[in-house]
Amino acid sequence: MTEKAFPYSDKVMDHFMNPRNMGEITDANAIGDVGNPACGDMMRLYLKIEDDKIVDAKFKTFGCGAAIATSSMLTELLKGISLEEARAISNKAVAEALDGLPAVKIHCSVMAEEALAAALKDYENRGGGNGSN
Amino acid sequence: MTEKAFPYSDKVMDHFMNPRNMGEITDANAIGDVGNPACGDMMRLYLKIEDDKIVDAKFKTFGCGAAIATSSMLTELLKGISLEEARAISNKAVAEALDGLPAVKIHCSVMAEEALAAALKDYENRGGGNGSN
Amino acid sequence: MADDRKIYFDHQATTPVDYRVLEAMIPYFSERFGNPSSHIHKEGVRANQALDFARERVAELVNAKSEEIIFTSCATESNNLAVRGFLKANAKKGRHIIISEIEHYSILNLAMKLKQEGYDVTTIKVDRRGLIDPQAVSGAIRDDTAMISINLANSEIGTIQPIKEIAAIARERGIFMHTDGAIAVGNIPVDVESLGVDALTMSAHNYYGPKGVAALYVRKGNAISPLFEGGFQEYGLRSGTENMPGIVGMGAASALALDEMPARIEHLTKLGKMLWKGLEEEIEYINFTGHPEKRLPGHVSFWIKYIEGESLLLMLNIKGVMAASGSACSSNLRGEDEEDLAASHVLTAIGVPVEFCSGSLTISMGKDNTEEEVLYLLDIMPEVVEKLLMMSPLYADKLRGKDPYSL
Amino acid sequence: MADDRKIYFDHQATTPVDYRVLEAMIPYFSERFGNPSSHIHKEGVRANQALDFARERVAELVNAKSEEIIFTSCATESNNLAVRGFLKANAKKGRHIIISEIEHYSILNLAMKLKQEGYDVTTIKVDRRGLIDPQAVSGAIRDDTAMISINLANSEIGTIQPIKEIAAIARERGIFMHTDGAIAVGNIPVDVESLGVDALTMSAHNYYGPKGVAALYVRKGNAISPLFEGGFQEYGLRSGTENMPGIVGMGAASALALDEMPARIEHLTKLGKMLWKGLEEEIEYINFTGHPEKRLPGHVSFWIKYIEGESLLLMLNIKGVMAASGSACSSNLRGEDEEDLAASHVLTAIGVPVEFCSGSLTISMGKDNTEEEVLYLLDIMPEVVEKLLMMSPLYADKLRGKDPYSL
Ligand SMILES: Cc1ncc(COP(=O)(O)O)c(C=O)c1O
Ligand SMILES: Cc1ncc(COP(=O)(O)O)c(C=O)c1O
Repeated sequence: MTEKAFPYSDKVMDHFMNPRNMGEITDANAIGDVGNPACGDMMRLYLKIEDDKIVDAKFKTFGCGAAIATSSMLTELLKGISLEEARAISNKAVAEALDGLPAVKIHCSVMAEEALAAALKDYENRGGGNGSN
Repeated sequence: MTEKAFPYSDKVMDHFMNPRNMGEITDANAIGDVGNPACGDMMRLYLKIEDDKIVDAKFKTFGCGAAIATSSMLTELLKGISLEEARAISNKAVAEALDGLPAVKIHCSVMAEEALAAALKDYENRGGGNGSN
Repeated sequence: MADDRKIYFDHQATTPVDYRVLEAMIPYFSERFGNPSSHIHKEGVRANQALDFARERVAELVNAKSEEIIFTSCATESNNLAVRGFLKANAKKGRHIIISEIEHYSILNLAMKLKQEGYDVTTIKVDRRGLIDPQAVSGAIRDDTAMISINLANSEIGTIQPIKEIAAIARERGIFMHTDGAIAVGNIPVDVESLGVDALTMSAHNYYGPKGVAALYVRKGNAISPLFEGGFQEYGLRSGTENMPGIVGMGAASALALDEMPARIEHLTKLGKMLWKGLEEEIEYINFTGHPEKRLPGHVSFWIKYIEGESLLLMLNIKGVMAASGSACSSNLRGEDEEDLAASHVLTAIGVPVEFCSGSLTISMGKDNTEEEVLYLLDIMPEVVEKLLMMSPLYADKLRGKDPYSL
Repeated sequence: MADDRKIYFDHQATTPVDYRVLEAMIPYFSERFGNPSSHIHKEGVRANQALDFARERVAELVNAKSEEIIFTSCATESNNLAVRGFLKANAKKGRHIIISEIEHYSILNLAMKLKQEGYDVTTIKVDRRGLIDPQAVSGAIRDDTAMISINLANSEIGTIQPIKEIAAIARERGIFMHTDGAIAVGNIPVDVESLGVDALTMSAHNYYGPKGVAALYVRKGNAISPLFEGGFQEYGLRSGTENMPGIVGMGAASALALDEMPARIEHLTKLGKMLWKGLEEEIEYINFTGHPEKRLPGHVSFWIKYIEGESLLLMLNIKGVMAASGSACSSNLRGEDEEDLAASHVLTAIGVPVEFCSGSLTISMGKDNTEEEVLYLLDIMPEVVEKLLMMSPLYADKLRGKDPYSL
């Protein structure tokens, strides 16, 4: 019954206080916009994809500490990997990379996974990757 | 709602620890036997009456601290007074002479009054006081 | 990583036990540890005397009679005892009750339970400052209204309700009036006579007394039933061996509160104004919640556009400032219930846009907070807010002319 | 007037808080005073961790899982939560329950209440030593029996019940089995697995923990409902801000009890035997109550012919010995109820002649009592008894050949 809810792991706190890749990519060719403030969280993921490779990733997030940390960690994981590798990244992987999340905050990592999926979808919609696949 | 039940007054404790007139009067001409152990208390009052005057008073009591103290105090009040004066002694007078009793112990002083009444009745039944009145 | 500074600004959740209170309690743990029910021996007698003494102090704090005070284990229990206890003992008085929409969960969830059992519950709305209109209460009264339960002050937004006016209406209509004073009693003057209430919930840990003890005042002449059965302690209304050190502590905290209240209020009012004014000046997108004057002293609550509450709280925490987002004692994230994460019912009640509700912060200061601490908070707020604004996609949209709040 | 000596022989009523327990508690009053529900800031996090730690210690003491422990405010509440909470959550399991005639008032009065509500209650009788026959329980089980609640040990006469045997019967028949271990847990080995019970009441103040905190063990997989509503603390089964110092204290007391139990039992068994034997030799009219072996260590109870209990207790008290007459935590003379003065239901249950029942005395020793203290009691008893015999009209009658006890 009792899942320890808090405190956050040191890694979560680190990514919350010093978020990596915070900001926007002006010439992003994949944007994933998920969540909404009413649910407490909203994440916007910017990707710059070149030759099936994620050359840059940034985010803006409105949300709790876990939401910000997962956004930060997600961009870290994404930078420099291929689209195929990116598609394999699950919410669990993000949570694990942060040394775990409190049970009530798992939804934040789910949001990260959704933001990634949305960004990849957006890339497809823009016709990205068609030629090179 | 809250009547202070305990502790007993110093006077009650004194009469409990050093009961006055504890014992029996072998030639008593008035005995009052009241209460019963099932109710927690039983008092036996012995009086020696001469010329409408209580020349001696003793008691035996099975009961709580208050029962013993009221017995002791009752005998003190009775010694040396006239029957008329004795008839005027109420349970309240005994309780007051002890500087009061806890609310739940008032029944002990009632028992003392009853013991006195019973003894005086016994005296009458034995024909005492008939000639001298 | 974290600043070593430690500023506690979350007194509405709980307060530290005053050292003088703790000192009064200590002997009752290991030395004068008697059970008041052991009234015959010395330890029991001493416990009884201490119990009476504490009861008098608590009664004095709210101008009640000693025998009108029932000790319980927490305000939650007191609230339940007041409402459920009254309804159980007064089944003939009707099956309609009136509460407000900004009650604590102990009243709200009980009301929900009562509805399931066939009671009718009218929930009075509050205005944008969290105030209840006594006339609304008056209008809700029906022939079968058994009782009214409305909180004296709300922990999240600090608003103090016009209980005196509501109680006058209740009395006129012969209706039992309970007020949940959990975070008001001991912090502002509360007088059951001048308020005219029939029952009042008090909570020791909200005014520098210990957790684990609280009380319910019930005006003489009103019957209530116990929540559970046992050995007849507390006039048979609350059985179980008394929490003696806790009760002694509540007594001591009550005496101190009565004594020091004017000074505490003056101090906290000053700190509160200072913080309010400072925040108003430096935080562009701030929206204060609750009533500007009719509020708990030292209580400042607000939400900031484009910023989420927990992240703000967490950043302040890293910088050594402990505050609350929403109501600490009503939100319990330790459960697995996702609903726990929903927007606060209090904020939605006062019209904070539900889509952005998670931005609320409650700063509740206590008697030992200082001006310097307020200045520190005012000092760090701008950069913290700036940092979160920079991270916020909502703010980014606003800068682009698509302000989500004006949609 | 009174001897300066102070010997506490009333541990069944309550125990002093062990200094090591108090030491563990102290920081949680004024320093680590956070509310576990304030889980976001440091104080709240620390409170949460302390809560978890304490829960583990309490679970360990009775070989339960941490998540099977619910903290409450007293054993009375735990008993009510077990019985009422189970019945509420399992309305379909039938409306018959089984208890014994020597339960604590929190069970007896609850059972009375349940009867008024239409439940059927079977009350199992005990033998002259206070023992329940498991076969009697077996025989009382019906198709609609929802639960059994029988105490593990009785405070007044010390008898320990064959709960393991009873629980085995209950399990075989699929019936929820609760045992009130209020004065047993922490004093004798109690293992929920080997006992096979589904629920167990624990009381901190009965094993050197503080008053104001207790617990209920409920075996995983059993649903119970809360006694009152609120903010969902304790898995939603017991709302209200947690009594943190109390809970920490219960945890510490549990760890100490687990650790020191063999030594404590050995010590108390020795003192108990010494006292029993001494009294047997020197007090002519003594009658021991309870079971000679199946009893709490260090617990000696008896009544003396011709002598009333309170006066004996009071005289011992004057000489510095604190003990109990009847059961301290069940008799409450502070009420105005004359019935409070009635003979103990436990003594009448074991066949002590009701007409002389008020003579009972309970000596319950604790871990810090000494042989020297036992010797002192043995030293003063004869003169105290003699003094009361001399005062007793019943004894006078006996000397005259009219022994009221042989009528
Ligand atoms: C067997 C038993 N159960 C329950 C209780 C009730 O305990 P409390 O008064 O601490 O609630 C007692 C009292 O000591 C008891 O002896
Ligand atoms: C207004 C109000 N009432 C009742 C409570 C419940 O208090 P507790 O959790 O101490 O039972 C709270 C919580 O702080 C509160 O704010």
